[in-house]
Amino acid sequence: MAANLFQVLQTLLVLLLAPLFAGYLQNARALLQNRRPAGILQPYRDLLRLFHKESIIAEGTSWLFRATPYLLFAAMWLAAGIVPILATALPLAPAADVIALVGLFALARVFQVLAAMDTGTAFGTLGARREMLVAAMAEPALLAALFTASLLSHSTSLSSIVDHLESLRFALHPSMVFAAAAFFMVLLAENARIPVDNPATHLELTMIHEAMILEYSGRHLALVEWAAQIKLLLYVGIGIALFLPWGIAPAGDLAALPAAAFWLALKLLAAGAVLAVIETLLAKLRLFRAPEFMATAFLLGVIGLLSYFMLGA
Amino acid sequence: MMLILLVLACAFVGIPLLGLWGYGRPGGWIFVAVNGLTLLAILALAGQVAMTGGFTAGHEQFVVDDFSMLLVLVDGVVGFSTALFSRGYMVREAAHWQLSRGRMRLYHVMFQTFLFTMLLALLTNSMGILWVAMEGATLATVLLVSLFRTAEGLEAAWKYFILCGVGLAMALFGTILLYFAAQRILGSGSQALLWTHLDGVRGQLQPHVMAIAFVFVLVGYGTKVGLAPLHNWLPDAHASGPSSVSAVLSGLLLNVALYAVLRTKVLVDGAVGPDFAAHLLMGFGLLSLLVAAFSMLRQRDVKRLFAYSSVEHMGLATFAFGVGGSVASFAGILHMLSHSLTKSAVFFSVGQAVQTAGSREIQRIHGLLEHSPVLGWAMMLAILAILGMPPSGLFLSEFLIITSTMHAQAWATPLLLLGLGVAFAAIFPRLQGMVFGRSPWTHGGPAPVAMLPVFVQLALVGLLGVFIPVVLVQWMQHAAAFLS
Amino acid sequence: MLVSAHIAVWGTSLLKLLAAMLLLIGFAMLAQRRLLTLIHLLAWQGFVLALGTALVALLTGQTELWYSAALSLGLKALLIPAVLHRLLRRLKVRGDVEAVINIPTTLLLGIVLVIFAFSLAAPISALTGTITRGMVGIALAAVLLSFLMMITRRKAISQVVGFLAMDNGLFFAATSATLGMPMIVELGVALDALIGFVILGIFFFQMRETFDSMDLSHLERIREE
Amino acid sequence: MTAVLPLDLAMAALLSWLGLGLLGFALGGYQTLACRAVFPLSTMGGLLLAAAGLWASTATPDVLQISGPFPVLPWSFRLDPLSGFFLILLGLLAAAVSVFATGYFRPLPAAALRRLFLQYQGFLLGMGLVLLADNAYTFLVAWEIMAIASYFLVVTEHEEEGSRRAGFLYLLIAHLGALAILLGFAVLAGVQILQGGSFAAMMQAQLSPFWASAAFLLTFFGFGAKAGLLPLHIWLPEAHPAAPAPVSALMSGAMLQTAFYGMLRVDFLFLPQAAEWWGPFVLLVGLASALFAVLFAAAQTDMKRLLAYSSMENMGLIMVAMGLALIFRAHGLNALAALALIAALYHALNHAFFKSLLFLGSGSVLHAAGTVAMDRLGGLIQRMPQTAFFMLVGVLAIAGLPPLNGFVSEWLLLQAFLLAPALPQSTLSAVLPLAASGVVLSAALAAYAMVKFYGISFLGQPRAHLPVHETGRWERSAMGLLAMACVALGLFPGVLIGLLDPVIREMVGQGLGQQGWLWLTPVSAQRASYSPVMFLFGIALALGVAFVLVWWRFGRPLRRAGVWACGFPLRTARMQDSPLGFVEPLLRIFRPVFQLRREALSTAAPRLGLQLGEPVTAYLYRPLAATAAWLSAQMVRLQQGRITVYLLYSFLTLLLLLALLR
Repeated sequence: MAANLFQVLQTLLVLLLAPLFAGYLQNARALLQNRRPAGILQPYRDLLRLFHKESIIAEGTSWLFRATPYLLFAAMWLAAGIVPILATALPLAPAADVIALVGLFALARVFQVLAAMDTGTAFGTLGARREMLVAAMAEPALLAALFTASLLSHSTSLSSIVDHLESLRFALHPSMVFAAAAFFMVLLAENARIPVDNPATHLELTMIHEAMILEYSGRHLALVEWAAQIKLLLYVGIGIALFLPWGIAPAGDLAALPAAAFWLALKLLAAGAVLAVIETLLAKLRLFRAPEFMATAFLLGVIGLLSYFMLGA
Repeated sequence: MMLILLVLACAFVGIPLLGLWGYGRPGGWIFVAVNGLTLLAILALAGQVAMTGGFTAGHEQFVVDDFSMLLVLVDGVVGFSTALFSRGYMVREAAHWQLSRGRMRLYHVMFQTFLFTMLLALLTNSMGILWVAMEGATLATVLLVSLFRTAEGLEAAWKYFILCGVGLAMALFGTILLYFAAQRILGSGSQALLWTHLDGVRGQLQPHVMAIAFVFVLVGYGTKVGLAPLHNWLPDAHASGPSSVSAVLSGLLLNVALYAVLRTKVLVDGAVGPDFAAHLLMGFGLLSLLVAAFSMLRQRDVKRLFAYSSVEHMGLATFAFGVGGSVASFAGILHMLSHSLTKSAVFFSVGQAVQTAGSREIQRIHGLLEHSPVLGWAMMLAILAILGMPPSGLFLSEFLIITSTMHAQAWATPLLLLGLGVAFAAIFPRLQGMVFGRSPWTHGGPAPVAMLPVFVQLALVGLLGVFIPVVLVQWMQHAAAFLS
Repeated sequence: MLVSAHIAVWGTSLLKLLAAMLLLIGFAMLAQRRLLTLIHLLAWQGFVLALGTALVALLTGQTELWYSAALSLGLKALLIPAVLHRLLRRLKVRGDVEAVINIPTTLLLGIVLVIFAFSLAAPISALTGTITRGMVGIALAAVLLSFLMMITRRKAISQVVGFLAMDNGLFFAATSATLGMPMIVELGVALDALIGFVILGIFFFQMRETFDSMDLSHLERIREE
Repeated sequence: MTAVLPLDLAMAALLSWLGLGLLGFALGGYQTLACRAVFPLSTMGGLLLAAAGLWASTATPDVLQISGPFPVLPWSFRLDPLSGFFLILLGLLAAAVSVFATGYFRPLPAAALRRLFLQYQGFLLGMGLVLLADNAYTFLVAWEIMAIASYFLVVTEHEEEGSRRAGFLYLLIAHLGALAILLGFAVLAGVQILQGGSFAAMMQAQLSPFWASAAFLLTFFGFGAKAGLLPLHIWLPEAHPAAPAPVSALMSGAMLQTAFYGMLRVDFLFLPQAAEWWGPFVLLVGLASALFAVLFAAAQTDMKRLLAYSSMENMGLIMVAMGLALIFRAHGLNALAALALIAALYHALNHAFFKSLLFLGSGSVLHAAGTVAMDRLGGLIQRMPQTAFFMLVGVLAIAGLPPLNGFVSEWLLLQAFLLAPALPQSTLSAVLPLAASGVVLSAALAAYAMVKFYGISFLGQPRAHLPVHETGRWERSAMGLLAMACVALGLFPGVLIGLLDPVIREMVGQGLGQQGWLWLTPVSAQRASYSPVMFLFGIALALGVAFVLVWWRFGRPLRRAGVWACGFPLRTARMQDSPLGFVEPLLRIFRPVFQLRREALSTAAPRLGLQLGEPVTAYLYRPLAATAAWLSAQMVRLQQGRITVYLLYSFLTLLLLLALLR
């Protein structure tokens, strides 16, 4: 019973927390670039505004175009119910392990890309092919990173990974260090952050994610944006679960909840800070450098794997 | 006992008959009738052999056993169907080349003589008469090759005459040596050349003499089998004669020549021991296979193409007999039978195709399927069969040959595969070019009935691959047993 | 019938002499440049052959060898050379036989061949009777010599001559080495030789009317390229 | 004959196919009647066959022998769970494809139709016999029948030079493969081959390591030629597109799998004492094929060629799984081998369904639009919505996305990879996860390729003005069935794995245990778990809730308007990516692999086009052909026309042989 409560709690929490995290990120960047921040709640306002606006369907598009925003949102929402952000061993967790989660994200991506191609514009296809390229390059790196963790803990289900890693606390795993680095790079790429993509640009030379959603407006755009924010939070959550899992409550244990919430907040703040710093320091890469970026990530992941086998940790 | 003589008689009386009326319409029909009767006689003979086993006749001058019976049977079938085919075919050829009545008569007489000598060679008991028959066959076919009196035909015939003449001279020398060795045991006189007697004493024949004799016989008859590097006459002769002649050259002559070699091989094995002959046969077989396969790869002339393919298949059969053992020999015999049935069918269809296109250039033949489906399919199926596609008997024989080679002479298998693969790569695209595509010709193709022999023979070949009649199996097994 | 010992000795040595002559004529043919003489030599070879056969018949007393002696006298010594001679005149084939290789080399090769043949036949002649000792070797040598001649000559007729010389060698082997093949075989062989010869005749005229020359170079058209 | 056995059922089905071929040949004159009569009936035959296979997985194997060419060489057949599984595959596929064919082939002219009936049914028959054959001779005859029938189907449009070339290439490689298989059988069966080489005897074969490896290599080469593995694949992208769509569907879906069946039967079952290096070898070949193929699939501009390359990629993945199984078994880890095998078999089945679905779909496109050249297509989803929907299912499935079937097999494969540390040999277990990420790469690229496939041809604006219409009822229902199969296989993996259990037991002696219908936990619940049903349910629920909420709170009517496209005024179809343009980044990154050539497409409207080259052809086959040509040129010198030279040959031969005697 309590487990189900946790389930509902986390699903809603992630849903509602995502814009906040995005806002925090924007603010941190603004401060670092000494601009006046727009306030941490800005993303909520944007979403609300978009929801109220009328949404326009581009001519010559099919049902795919209209269905996609809802599907993206739904996919992310489902993921939010599975990743152990607040608590492990959620009732829904066994439905999908790490690999299935990656599959879920891939599903969302493919629909977004198809929707982009459905508009039949130069931008749509441009964004689509860039997105597919980045994804194709990123996925092996991501899997390599995940494999390191799951080999270490003899499991691919996030909950048991977390449990295992928690059990051996503060043991230093060289392999996990590499894996963490690889995962972080993938995170940047998959969530359209600098240096691979720039969330705040509209120049066709640089944009990837933006190019795909150009034709969306109103509530559709809102859903897409929201889904993106959830995705970012989920990735950060997965990262936390894999590499600093300490403090995540086992589902149903109400006593552990406050501590878990506290730890989560702390970790998110830290992660956001790191992201912001990175995005301020680094510049956007040329598009054809992106594969090299991914290759580096893959290489790190591989080194992680090898060091796991060589050093047995 | 009389049946052997009856068979020979049937074939023989054809010669004077055709000499009298061997031209125009009646000629063709007489030709058919004679060979039809011969076939009937042969079937009767086969029936008797099936019941009583092999036997000799005419003061032991003639003999039939399981091995020769098989070949005689094929001779009868191919001879008859060739006669059927030749009737309509030669009418058109005669019109095309303006052959005089005399020339047509010559054609029929020589053809019948050839068929007679083939049967004689298979049914005689004396190695000497065997040689005489082979020589006679050569002489008979020389004039058939140069029937059209073209420069090319003349040249081909001349080469055929000289090369095979010399070859047969070698064979004669071998036969003399054989007699020379046999005299020591059987004493002078005709029985010293009788196969049945020689077979009885083969263990006592003087090894060195027998070895030399076999070398001469192999080089001699091998020339007629078309073993590389003695094969050079073969493509020329096949190419320039009428297709009916090419059909019997490939279908009968090569087989009978190989038969002669094998008869001698049995004696030599007895005297010298099995390895000597076996190695020679394997060597020649492989060499022929490879040379023929690679020669086909650049071939432009359709009849030469399939002449080389005959060299290839004869090489394969020879190799099989060289490998020896009951299975390989069985496969070799099966290969001989299937090959002569299939290859003559191929030459029938090729002949029709060449008549249609008015050229032997493969480039000039195309769209047969569209032009006349019956011809197109006849050619397609015949050639697929010759390429060893199931259920052709050649598939079965190649299956057995390759497998038995694999565990008797594993080293040879890569070469076999190379040869077969290259041969396939050489023939198949040409087949596609000839059969597929658009047809440039408007005039009607051959009547379906003209293609009947092809389909009948293909059906027989298919039977050999799917279910061989029990009698034949027994014969082949006995033959294989005594060949190894 | 039995013959007395000294005749046998004389006869045997005479037979050896004839065999030697056969071989000698073979060499002469190899060395010969002019067609006409070539044909004469062929005739001589036939004559020697017939003589040898008769001698063997006398020594062994096999009656059918007399027939084959007569046969080879008629065919090989008289008929065939005569016909060839007429052909030569009818077809107006003139001049020399141009050889592929020059004569001395050919002769050298011939000698090598003879030695080879003897060494090959040595074990055989060891186990033959007194009369036919060594005949196999000589016959083999003769056959190989005429083979060599066929290879080295360019004119159709000279090849035919070589072919017939080879036939002679075979006959010699048949008669003197094996004391005669069975009659039926002999007859068959002779018949084939005759038919073959007739066909040759036909050929020559066909060649004449198509190429109006007897040179083999006209018969080297068909080839793969 | 006491009671009816599965084998009898299967034989009946095959015979019915044979009869239907003849019937079709007879009825060919009346196209509509013939199609409506024969194809649905052969669907029945297919279902019957599938039923037999299903039955066989529970029944004990039974044998049937018919007297063959000669007494010791019978035609013999046997039906065991392994054959049973592939019979199910073949039967179901044949059933669906025949439904499609009913509508698809109707427009053919009578003569062509007659021939087609014979060849189509003969092709099905051949495949069925291959799966049932129980001795070398029967197997090879069936194998060649299959090859010839499919060859004739490939050259249906034999007027085109291209399809003739494809046919030749196909049959040549198939023939060489068959010869290699024959040799392999000869090695396996030893003396016993002379009795036709019964498989039962091969099971008992005791071979020295050398000969075992020889047999393995020979058969792997032979079957690999049919499966289109790396160096031998060149026929595949030629032949599959050349054949009519239903045939390409059968070739990709079923015929390639007969090759896999052969490998399982021979290289896995007959050679239990595997050498250490076999597994890694197979895995490597598979992975190389998969990566190579997926790159080329992405680069294709013709729908069917793209699908053909993707078939090669999937065969590669199956080989990877099989290699993994071999590795595990070589180290005695049979449970893990079982997992890998299940992944392989599962993927085989999946591939059969989604690939045939996609081929049928492109066939419909060909009929509807008259072309499958992607640079003339686009926006088909508007004109043929139902086809487009089914194709979408197929595309998602083949791209390996949950909750469809493609994902399940990939998931199982990755799970198997993650068990590599169990191997005693450390280097191997260290390298395997890298191979796993190779698999992931190829899967991701496959998604790229399939997105291109769908997006370019079905979405966006039409690139050319073509009179497109939705396809016929038969076609659509066939595609619908296949799409449903993909969904079902994706949702209920537990059921199929339970069904595979006897097969796996036959192969490695132990199975995976029964799976629940809801949860898929191949090893243990806390090790890894996946529940497609809950997955789908979760997404559906979230979707519904989100949709309802959004409509309830912010539901305002939608407005259609022209695209914005960053305010660029003009928007033409040419502004969309071309098929090659869409993969431009890949072309740039993997430039050395595709040998790109720029050349002017047309002199009239001068514009540059990219031409892809096939490196294997360029670096392997051209040199081979050149060598053969050179050799034959040398051979032909023998036949140089001068009679004296010919005489010299025989003279020298004679002297040589005599000299040997001395």
